[in-house]
Amino acid sequence: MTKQYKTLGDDIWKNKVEKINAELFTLTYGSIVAQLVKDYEDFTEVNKQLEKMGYNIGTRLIEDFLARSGVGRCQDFRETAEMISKVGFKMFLNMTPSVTNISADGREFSLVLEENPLAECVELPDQAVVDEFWYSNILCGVLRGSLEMVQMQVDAFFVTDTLRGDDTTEIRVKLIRYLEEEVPAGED
Amino acid sequence: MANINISCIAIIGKQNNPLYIKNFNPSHADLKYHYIAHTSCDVMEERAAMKAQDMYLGVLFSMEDLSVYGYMTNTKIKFITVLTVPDVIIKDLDMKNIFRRIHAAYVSHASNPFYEIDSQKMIKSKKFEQEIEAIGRGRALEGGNRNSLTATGA
Amino acid sequence: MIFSIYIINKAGGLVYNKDYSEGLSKLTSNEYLVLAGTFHGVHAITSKISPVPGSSGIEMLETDTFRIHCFQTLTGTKFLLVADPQQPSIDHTMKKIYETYSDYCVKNPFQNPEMPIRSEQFDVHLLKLVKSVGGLALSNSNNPYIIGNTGAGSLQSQSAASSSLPPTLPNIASSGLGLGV
Amino acid sequence: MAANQTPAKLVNESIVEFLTTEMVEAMIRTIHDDAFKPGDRDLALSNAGDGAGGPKDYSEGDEAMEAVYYKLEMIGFRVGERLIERISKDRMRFTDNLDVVKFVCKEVWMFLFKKQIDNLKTNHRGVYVLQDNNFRWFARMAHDQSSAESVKKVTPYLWFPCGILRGILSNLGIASVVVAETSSLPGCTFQIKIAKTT
Repeated sequence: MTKQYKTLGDDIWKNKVEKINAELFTLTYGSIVAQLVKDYEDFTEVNKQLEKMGYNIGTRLIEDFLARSGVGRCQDFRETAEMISKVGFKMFLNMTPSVTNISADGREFSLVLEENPLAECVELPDQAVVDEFWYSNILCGVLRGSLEMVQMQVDAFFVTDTLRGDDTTEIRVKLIRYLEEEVPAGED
Repeated sequence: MANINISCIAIIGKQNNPLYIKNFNPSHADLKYHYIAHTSCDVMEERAAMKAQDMYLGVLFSMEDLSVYGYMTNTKIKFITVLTVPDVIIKDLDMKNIFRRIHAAYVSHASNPFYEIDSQKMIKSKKFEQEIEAIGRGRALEGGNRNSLTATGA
Repeated sequence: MIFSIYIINKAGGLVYNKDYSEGLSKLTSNEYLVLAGTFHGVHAITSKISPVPGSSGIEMLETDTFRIHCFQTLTGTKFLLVADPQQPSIDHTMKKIYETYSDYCVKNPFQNPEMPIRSEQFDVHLLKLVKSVGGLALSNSNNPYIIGNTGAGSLQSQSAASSSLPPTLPNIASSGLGLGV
Repeated sequence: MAANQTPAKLVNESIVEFLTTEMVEAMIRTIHDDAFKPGDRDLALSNAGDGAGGPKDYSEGDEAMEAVYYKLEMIGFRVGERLIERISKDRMRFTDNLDVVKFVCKEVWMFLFKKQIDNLKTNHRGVYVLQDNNFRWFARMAHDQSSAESVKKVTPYLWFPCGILRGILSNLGIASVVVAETSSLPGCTFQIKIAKTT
């Protein structure tokens, strides 16, 4: 399964995606974060705003993901994890975070980002480290927004970030529930 | 092949404000390098205005046992490297490579969204410090490790 | 031949319809809405009468002269394609419609989700897609149905002007950057 | 030219589109949030007052949109400052303002929009008009060719690139005012007014 997703992700990245220099993306994101920090003067609030932006992006991005990948519904949440890492991240950011720490019931997993195009060249101010600021928090919002559109309510949050001096950058994703009532009737 | 002994690396901002000065040679006082950096600014402006399509401006001047080299970016940031004059000739190519590395370190630093480019504040960054440290010490300590550094610019 | 494309939102509301063939009987706008709503309902119910649980809804309706194909995305949007029974590679066409929808509706910042789609770009690219799969009966006609509400001339010229991105770049040094005033 | 042989890292252009779209919407949201913070507003207004930089075709006098303009322009400005630092790194020194503007038309536009500016005009007294006949960020935006309403809707999306241009020039030591105008979509023009050096 993993292998098959990897092939699919690679294929989409190679053949179906209009690409652009990552620096523009990195600099734009950085500048947005700087502006929000200036506007709200409160890192907790900026965390929230970034998550919200991500959520809004996620609700749109999922359509791009589905249209380009042509994939169907995942059998379970483990499969969802693989799909996010090998196809989703690959197709948009050209990277594949590793899926780790899958809980016994299969309803939680971690994505460990070996690289992070959002955070290139970033050094956090000391206050941001103290205030539990998660620079790349937009990613959590994107995950929440896009999964909600395919009827999965999740909680996604950073647990570590190399920007904060941790050894790894890890996002934890927890399935709260399948939104059964919203699954479109008569699906394949 | 000469050992290049870097005594000091200095970064000077657009308004000739010091952004960063690192002394690698404790036999000279910091103050001296501040003086050198300050003096260099005018020389660099002149050079850049005169010739200079190239960012590398060569030897700016020498004093006592020190030679001062300069480099100015398109964005008017000035880099100064002060060398303890060795017995042998310093190649421009080697100096250019040192400056390119400083330049790369500066560009990464300036890309940090939390660094205010126009603030004229001194640079405070662990990452930047480490990179400058590596450039300064690397050259001074490992004279034999030259090839890896000269190869990139060719 | 492709006769029409309809798009139905999650709630069963018709958000887009376009005809691509001459001589189709026009329905009133209310009839279009009823058609969409009815299909939406029947699609949902059919999946329930299936002898095997977890069946899909209707994927195709067939008549003597045409078929209605339905593709439902995981997010709940339905694309309906009214086509000649001979029209080949419907699956591929559906996929392309979804991509076009994603590019010109979802990525259009002025398009509210679940609301009627109004975008010339979408019209133009969908038309191009229909042409490219050989779905258009008359390729260069001034077919009033193709044009929809906008003027024929404007749409055709628009189509030519914005036809994707030119692969080659003009040589600015020699011609493009004419300096002067 | 490229001294660093490492190939440029790439991402899917879609995410840049999603991000810039959401950025505009998010900044409009922040206005509601800080309506009670007068400090920001004063800044926004004073900035808009000090030149032709304010929203042109947008409902003039709309304070809220002035503030959005200020924010988006600043975001662009910071991007521009950093962008030029990066892409002028291995380039020869610029000889004059025209040299810089040409660089913007070719390299910078290529970097941002994967095409070059279609036409550049100047009065030789510090005003440069950059015309893009098919502005890439308009490609997905629904618009009727020149209805006033479409122009009004797309205008906030031009404030960010205006800021980028001003940031680039500023970091090269050139003070300027940059405004964008669009009369016939999907084209648009950017006008750079370079302040006289004293």
